[in-house]
Amino acid sequence: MALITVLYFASLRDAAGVASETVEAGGDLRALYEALRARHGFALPQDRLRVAVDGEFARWDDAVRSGSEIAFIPPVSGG
Amino acid sequence: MALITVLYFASLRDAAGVASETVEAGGDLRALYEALRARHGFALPQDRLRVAVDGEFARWDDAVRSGSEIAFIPPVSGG
Amino acid sequence: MKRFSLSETPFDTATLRAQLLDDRVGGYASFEGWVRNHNENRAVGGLRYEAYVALAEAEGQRILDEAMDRFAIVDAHCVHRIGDLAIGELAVWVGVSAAHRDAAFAACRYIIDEVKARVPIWKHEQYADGDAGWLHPDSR
Amino acid sequence: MKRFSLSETPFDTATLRAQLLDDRVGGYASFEGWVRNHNENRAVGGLRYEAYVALAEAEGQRILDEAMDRFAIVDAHCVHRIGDLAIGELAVWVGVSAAHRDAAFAACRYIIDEVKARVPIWKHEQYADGDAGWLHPDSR
Repeated sequence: MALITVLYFASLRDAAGVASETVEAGGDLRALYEALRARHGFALPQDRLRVAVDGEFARWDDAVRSGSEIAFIPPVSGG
Repeated sequence: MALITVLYFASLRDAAGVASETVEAGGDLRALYEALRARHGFALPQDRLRVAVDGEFARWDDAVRSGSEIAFIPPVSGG
Repeated sequence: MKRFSLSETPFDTATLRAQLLDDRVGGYASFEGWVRNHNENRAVGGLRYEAYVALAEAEGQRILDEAMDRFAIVDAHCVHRIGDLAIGELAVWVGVSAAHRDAAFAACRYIIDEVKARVPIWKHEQYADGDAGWLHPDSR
Repeated sequence: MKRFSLSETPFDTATLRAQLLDDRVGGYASFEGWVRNHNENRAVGGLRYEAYVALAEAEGQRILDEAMDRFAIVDAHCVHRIGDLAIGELAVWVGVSAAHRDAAFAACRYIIDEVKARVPIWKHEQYADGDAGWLHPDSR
């Protein structure tokens, strides 16, 4: 298991109740999101999100790396 | 024959040497331009110009009307 | 409402822009044409715009009216300089406000294209080599 | 060169525009997005933009770099507001300078479209009826 930091934005942060949290996780980023979605009740399915690791976009089947900072990116609405 | 005022712009004015002149003319606007082109040596053929009468675009086969102000419009280059 | 103007002096686009905005506006597109230091590989030292003023104002207004009819826009305005301009001066400005950006972009493009094609304004360029001349491009 | 910025305070587009101009510029296209008083028929009282700052700055810069590569433009810049905005405030500005207008328009449109689609910024709208919510539109 890896110790990671997860960042939440917009509706994900509202649902999680925190802007970030430290969690123990294994597997890939897709499995991580599904676990956190079950815990926090996120409405958004994984296929509507993007995921970033340490400030760069990543792939959902990337493995979770210990010490990394992971952000789930809901559909954006700037402009 | 009708007494009219002709306005010249851009290269037509340079060739005519005047910004406007009063001329006696008959027939239509196409014939008027051809006569003035012969007199002043305008380089531009009639089919590259537009023509306006009293501040509104007109048709080349409109008859010359006495007292009107006629302008020959070379290809424009604003912007 | 007067939406097309000729100006013999430099004009302030910020003031003009402010007049186009209200609470309904979500998108604002603008275009500015500036005097370049070259044209088709010739060095340009400055230029002069001459207009057939009465017809230019009427035709410019017609183009702006057409844009208001054809596109879902809130407001639009175009100003064209006439007289002597130096390199780097603003020659023409178009501003369009709309609820959404599609209409703002489309109307802005329509206005500048039509103004360049239809409004009786002529450009006289002075070249760095001492030559000068009127631009009479092939009509579309 | 930094061409994409986030701003927590209102910013001055005239200064930003001036930085894009030089003697080679013949055309300048810009787009501004403003806070409307309605969205899909709901009355909006104000809004807040939140960003994942590090990634938004990186992705915004990437979009501006792409525009510099793909279009024959001289320079380009985009600034996006974050934080609380009132009705009528400027939310995003794009400015593009080029020798010719085709490239200026195309690059300006490209930048605003890509920024809206890709940069991690989220809009939180407060409605006049007291409701509020994050906008998470369907991804393209």
